[in-house]
Amino acid sequence: MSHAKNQAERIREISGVNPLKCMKCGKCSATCPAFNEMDIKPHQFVSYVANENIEELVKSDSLWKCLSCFACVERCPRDVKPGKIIDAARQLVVRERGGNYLSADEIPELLDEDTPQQLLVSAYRRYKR
Amino acid sequence: MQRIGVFVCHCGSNIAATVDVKKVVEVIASEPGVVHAEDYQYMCSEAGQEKIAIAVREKKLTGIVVCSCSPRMHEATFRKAAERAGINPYMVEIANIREHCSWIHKDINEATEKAVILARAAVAKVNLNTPLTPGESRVTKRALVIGGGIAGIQTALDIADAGYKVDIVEKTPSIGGRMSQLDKTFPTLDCSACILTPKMVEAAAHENITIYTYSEVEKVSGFVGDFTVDIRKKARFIDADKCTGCGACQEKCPSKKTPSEFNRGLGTRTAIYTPFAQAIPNVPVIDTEACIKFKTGKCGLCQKICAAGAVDYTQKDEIVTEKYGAIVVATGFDTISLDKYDEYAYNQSPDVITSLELERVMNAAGPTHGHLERLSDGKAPKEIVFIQCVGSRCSDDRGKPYCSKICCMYTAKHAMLIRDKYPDVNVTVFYIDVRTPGKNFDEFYRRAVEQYGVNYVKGQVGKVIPQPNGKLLVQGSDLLDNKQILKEADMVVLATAIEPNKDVRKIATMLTASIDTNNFLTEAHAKLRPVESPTAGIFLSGVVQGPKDIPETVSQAGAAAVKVVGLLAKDKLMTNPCTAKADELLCNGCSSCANVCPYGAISYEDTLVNDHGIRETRRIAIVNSALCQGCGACTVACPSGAMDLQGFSNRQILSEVDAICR
Amino acid sequence: MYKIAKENLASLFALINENNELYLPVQVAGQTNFAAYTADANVDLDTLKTVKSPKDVFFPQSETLYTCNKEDNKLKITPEKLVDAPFVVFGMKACDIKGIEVLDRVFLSDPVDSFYAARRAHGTIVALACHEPEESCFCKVFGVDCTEPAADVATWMIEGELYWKALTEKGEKLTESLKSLLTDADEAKVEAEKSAVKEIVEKLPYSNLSLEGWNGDVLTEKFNDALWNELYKPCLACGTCTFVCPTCQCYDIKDYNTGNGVQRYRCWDSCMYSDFTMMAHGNNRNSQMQRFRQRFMHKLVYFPANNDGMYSCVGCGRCVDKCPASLNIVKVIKAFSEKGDK
Amino acid sequence: MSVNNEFRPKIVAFCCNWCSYAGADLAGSSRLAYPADVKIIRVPCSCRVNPMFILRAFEKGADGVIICGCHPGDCHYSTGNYYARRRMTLLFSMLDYIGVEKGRTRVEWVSAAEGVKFSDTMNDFVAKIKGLGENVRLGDLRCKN
Amino acid sequence: MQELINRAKELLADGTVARVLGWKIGDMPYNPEPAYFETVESLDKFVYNGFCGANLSKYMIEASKLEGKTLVCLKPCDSYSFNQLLTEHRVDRDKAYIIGVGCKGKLDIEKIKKTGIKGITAVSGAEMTDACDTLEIDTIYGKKSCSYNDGMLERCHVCKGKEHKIYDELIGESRDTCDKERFAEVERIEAMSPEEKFEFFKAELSKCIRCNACRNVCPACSCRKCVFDSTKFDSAQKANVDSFEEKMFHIIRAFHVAGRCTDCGECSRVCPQGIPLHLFNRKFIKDINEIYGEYVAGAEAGSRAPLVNFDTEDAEPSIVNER
Repeated sequence: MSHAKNQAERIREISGVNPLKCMKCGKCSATCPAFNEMDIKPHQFVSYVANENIEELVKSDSLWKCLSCFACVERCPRDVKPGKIIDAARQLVVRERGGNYLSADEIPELLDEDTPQQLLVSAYRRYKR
Repeated sequence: MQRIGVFVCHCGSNIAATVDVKKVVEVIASEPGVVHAEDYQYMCSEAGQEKIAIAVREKKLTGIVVCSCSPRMHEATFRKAAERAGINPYMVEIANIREHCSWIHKDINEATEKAVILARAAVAKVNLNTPLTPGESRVTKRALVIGGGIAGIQTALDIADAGYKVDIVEKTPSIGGRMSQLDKTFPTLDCSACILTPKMVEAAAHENITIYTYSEVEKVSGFVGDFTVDIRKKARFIDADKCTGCGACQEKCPSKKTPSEFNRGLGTRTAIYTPFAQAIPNVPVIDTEACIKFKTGKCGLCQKICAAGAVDYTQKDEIVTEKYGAIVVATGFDTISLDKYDEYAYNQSPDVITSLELERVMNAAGPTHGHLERLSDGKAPKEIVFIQCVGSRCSDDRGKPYCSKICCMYTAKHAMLIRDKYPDVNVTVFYIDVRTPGKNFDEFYRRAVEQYGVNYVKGQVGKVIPQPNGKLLVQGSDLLDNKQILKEADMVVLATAIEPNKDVRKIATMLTASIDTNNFLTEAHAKLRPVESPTAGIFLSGVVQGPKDIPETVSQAGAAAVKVVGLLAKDKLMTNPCTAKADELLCNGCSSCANVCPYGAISYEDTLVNDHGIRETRRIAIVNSALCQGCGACTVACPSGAMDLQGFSNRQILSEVDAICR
Repeated sequence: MYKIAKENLASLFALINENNELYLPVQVAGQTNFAAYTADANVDLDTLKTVKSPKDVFFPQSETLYTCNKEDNKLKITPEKLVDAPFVVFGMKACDIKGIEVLDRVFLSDPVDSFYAARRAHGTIVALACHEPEESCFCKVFGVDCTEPAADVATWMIEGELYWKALTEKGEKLTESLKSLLTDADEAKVEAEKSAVKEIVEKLPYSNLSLEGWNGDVLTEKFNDALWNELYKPCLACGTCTFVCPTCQCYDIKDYNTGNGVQRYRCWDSCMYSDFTMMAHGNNRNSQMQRFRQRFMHKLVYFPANNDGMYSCVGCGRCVDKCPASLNIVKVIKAFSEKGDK
Repeated sequence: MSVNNEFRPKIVAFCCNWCSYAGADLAGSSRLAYPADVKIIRVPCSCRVNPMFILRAFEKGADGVIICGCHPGDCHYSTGNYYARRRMTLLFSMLDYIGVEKGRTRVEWVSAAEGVKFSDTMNDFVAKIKGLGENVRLGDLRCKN
Repeated sequence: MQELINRAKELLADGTVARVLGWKIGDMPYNPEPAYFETVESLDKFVYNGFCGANLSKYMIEASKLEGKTLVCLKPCDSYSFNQLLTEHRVDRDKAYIIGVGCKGKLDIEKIKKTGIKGITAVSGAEMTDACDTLEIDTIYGKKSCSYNDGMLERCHVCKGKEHKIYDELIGESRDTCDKERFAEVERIEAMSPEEKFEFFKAELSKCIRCNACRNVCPACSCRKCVFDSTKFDSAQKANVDSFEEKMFHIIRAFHVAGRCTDCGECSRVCPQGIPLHLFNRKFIKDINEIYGEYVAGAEAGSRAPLVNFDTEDAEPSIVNER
């Protein structure tokens, strides 16, 4: 298995998403609050994984622009969950770099009752770079 | 023990070249039960069939085995020959020694040996055959159509024109259905009412058609050719025979605040009402939940005003019981609920409407008298956004997994009509794919773009945000430009997915018709029997079978009518005698068989049985041989072996197995 | 009297097997039943009761009677060959041997069952006295002495040695052929063993069961007793009691189509089965109560009526151990005597 | 059955009347050969095949049993082959569990148009059964002589 | 137990039920039998202890035909069987008054005897009231003991749980006895070579005497007349002969109850030859769970058994070769 294929498979595995279910409606990009900040747009995440173009994807700034608000996950009519894909791509990068970016003792001060847990988990990988 | 005659066919050289026919005759002649064996050039010929007749006469045969070509070819021929010779046609079995033997084997010894074994298996089976007689059931020459929309009306008209009585049962106070709510129809843009109303009138006036409006099917029993149906005629509180349809009652009715079902809740109606002006019958009904008389006991204005004295507050629901030979389900569709689609702000802004609501807005008889205006403030919109595929093609639980099929075309229609009538209004359509298969359909869509300048944007809308200034901010994708678009619109129209009418599952259960996970009724065969339900005598017309537009609905309605007429034209139905049958002494009444029966042919009755001296009442499976098609699924589901299939019985098949393996 | 050390039994069995087919208790998949001896058989002399009684050595669960084949256009009938070679059954208990006595009454009286008779004629029984009788045993009630089995040869297993005593001519003959492995022994140890075991027998809970009121003369009275209506109720109508019983002798005759012909065979049947003695007109016992009653009436009333008072129960207790519903002949006997007491 | 020491298996094929039996007919009229060891029993639908029939075939000496029906979704009776599919899956699994060699039983969906598939399937099945040899684990000894 | 008896007496006395279906004290310490009690006095012989393994739900088929209600004592696992019978219209819910009785694991006398304990005259520690630690056993060969858990039926080691799936009222506490992996034994066999599998089942099934105890005790085998007794199917069998019929019988029996078997373990409990018959049924349960999704027969009355159901996306039979 080629490296790209392997990585695409990893993303599919981590995210639990089948990119082939995408019908290319673009609702994810339509719904994304961080759209303008992104170089690769949410609907493209899916096709990057489908086309196994992971190298480009992980270089993308979008990885760190995504707010993990999961609006795209909520609204995707095909259950493709682009937000999960980007999250998986982040993990891929993090795993390769070998560490989290937020240390455990920093968490309490960040905690807020309304903070979705998912955001915190994502934050582990995004901040303190 | 049977007296069996075996007839081995040469089929010219087709069989004889590879199978030693004489040897087969010689070997098979000594099989138990075989009293006659001979060979002949062409068994299917006149002369060959005569040989069977002679042998039956002279050897007093009770069973026949023909070793020849496939039974799919000549089984019917030899059965008829047997019947002419005076023995039951089902005492014939075919050993297929051509397609399954001589044509595929080259070695004559091998082929001969196999032919003998196949013949033996057939002999073993015939030994256990029993004479079978196709059952006969009478056909009530009357059809029932459930649903009075265009599908039901067309089916009823076609059946009635063929000379058969047909009843339409419609749940609402008038026939007409969804089509009566539409303004214009694609791709010709003619007025819906103009083409539908004459059909409604024709149906009402047809001597062979009886229309039960404001009525529902309550109970169905029986089977193909002989259904008995209870129809509940809900009390209208109006004596239809006296009512002249003058409308005075509706004018005077003081209860005017009920949302109008016909106008999709966009306008109001009175408590005593006909849904729309051209309603058929033109007899109002009283909505007891809105009527002041019914709620408080006071009022009674309509009764006072009615010159014909037609208003009768004491009217009760009535049950009509009628017999039918065939039932057509034409219950149509509704749009799905948008409660789960918060992102489109449908429940937040009156200016976000469904396409079906837009039909009412555009219609001269609608809430805005045909003026395109915002429902919030009555202002003329300048910017309209259409969103396609709302709830269609969704694999989540908010929408439907299928394509609703009609939306692309009606959205093009709406866009075109608006641009035609209000050239200063900008129309944007967000689409995923534009699907326009159909005669003149793609041309129609292209006209919307090329001639009328409708702005089609490839991409879905993510969110509609009502603004403080009353505008709607539409946030969507333009996938071709790879941009996120923010557009301020005055109105947003949602091409909402359609789904089968809510009542259809209840009706399907009554009819024992199979239904799929999306609540569409299942066809007997997806390709070859698209207008029939697997349950005999039940037919499908219109969207109840799957999403379709008007021309398709009308074609299918006609097809269903032809199937019904084909059935009603028969005086009696010959039923396949190879049906399942339960041995009442072995049956446990456990329902396993009924669970696997695709035709709902199995029911249970408490039956008094005499089991070797023990008399008791037991729950016993009863197979309705008119419904059973003889698949045999039940025979394997039955653990006790009580259920068996005539013509392919357990013992018969086991005897074939034994003969082949010995 | 002779003896042989336990560890030499393997050689003894091998030697017997040289000239005779040998049947003895063999353990397969955790259960011990009588089976033909093979060199690698897991012989088990420690289990007191085999699951099935050894009656199937003489009266197999299933045996072919004759075979019909088609030859040309004629039917050829080949009767099954009778047993004509000597065989030995090793390890039968006193109750099992009493069971054979019951079967003899049935199969050897006129008309003689030739299949059974041939097996009886060619079989030599080497009995093994009981060492540790169990709570379900009640052979004493039927006059069986489990310490002194009445067979061709009687044996006792005492402290790792098998004591061997021929009792009949057949037994002597077999003993003669085994002399090379046997050594002389005196009877003192055997006598001690007998009286020790007899003491245990006295302590068994069923040993003093009374059969009073059960004989061939009480047919109508017992038959019509309402108690049966209660007793049968837990009965599952399975054939466990019948098939483990050393005296049940009913069989069914069936045909098997082999493809080339028909084998007519007989196999054990159970009066507990709903199709037992099913005839063209139906069944003469069509309720489970009747079937249940039949079994016990037969053992305790009908059989003694026709066989000089001999019961067709030997008190082996297999049904007591094995009935899935915990019913058994003892409970039936007790229920009737309790009723009598009231 | 063995001629010249060559093992000739006994194979029973249950074919549904509407698809597979017609597929076999097509194989015949297209002269697509497969071994004479295969004998076809016509049943209305694959759902008519009782596990008892399959065991009976093995009892009486069959070496392989194959069930052919319409492709899922194409059943003449709409749903018959779906039930057959479950029944056969479980039965085959049980046979495997008690130590019957994998491959002595098979289900194949053959349409009326698939004469080639029918013939290919039978050729392959016979070859596989020949590879497995005689069925000794499921037969009744009384039928062996 | 006294609470149960008192309640039964009450219901019998006030006419709520016409009879009580429970267990009657045996003549050995370990052989209580299923029994009907029709009078308050007769209930003095009622017993409920560790040896009351019998699943009474099947008796309700006959009891449903009687006048009036029958009070039936069901253990948690028995309640699944009752539900299944209800689904199949074999018992009448209105004719049953179900007391869900607590269960602390049921004892297997054969297993206790296999530990070498002979000549049992008394057993203490099998009552439902105590902690179920140790069985103190008096024998004619002296005092013996055996831990409760070592004496338990196989099925109790893989207990489905303490919950009654259907009842009118509950009496008595239950204990969690599950300490083994339910499918471990099936998996062990699945991992064998075909030869080993064949030898294993050959040895086990060669013991079968065709007594039909497994079938007759089985609440799923509720056929009025079994195919193997019926001449209609040409499948009647009586004896275990020549290496095939026992396989045919046990495979078909397991197949007929597949998807309907609640794994109540009665077949294995009653087999006089100690054949682990549950291994057939459990194999089907495992396959069904793995291939068609978890299904618990009898967990809910009216549910549709997997073999009278399907999914268009079901696995193909060839999956067997891939596993």
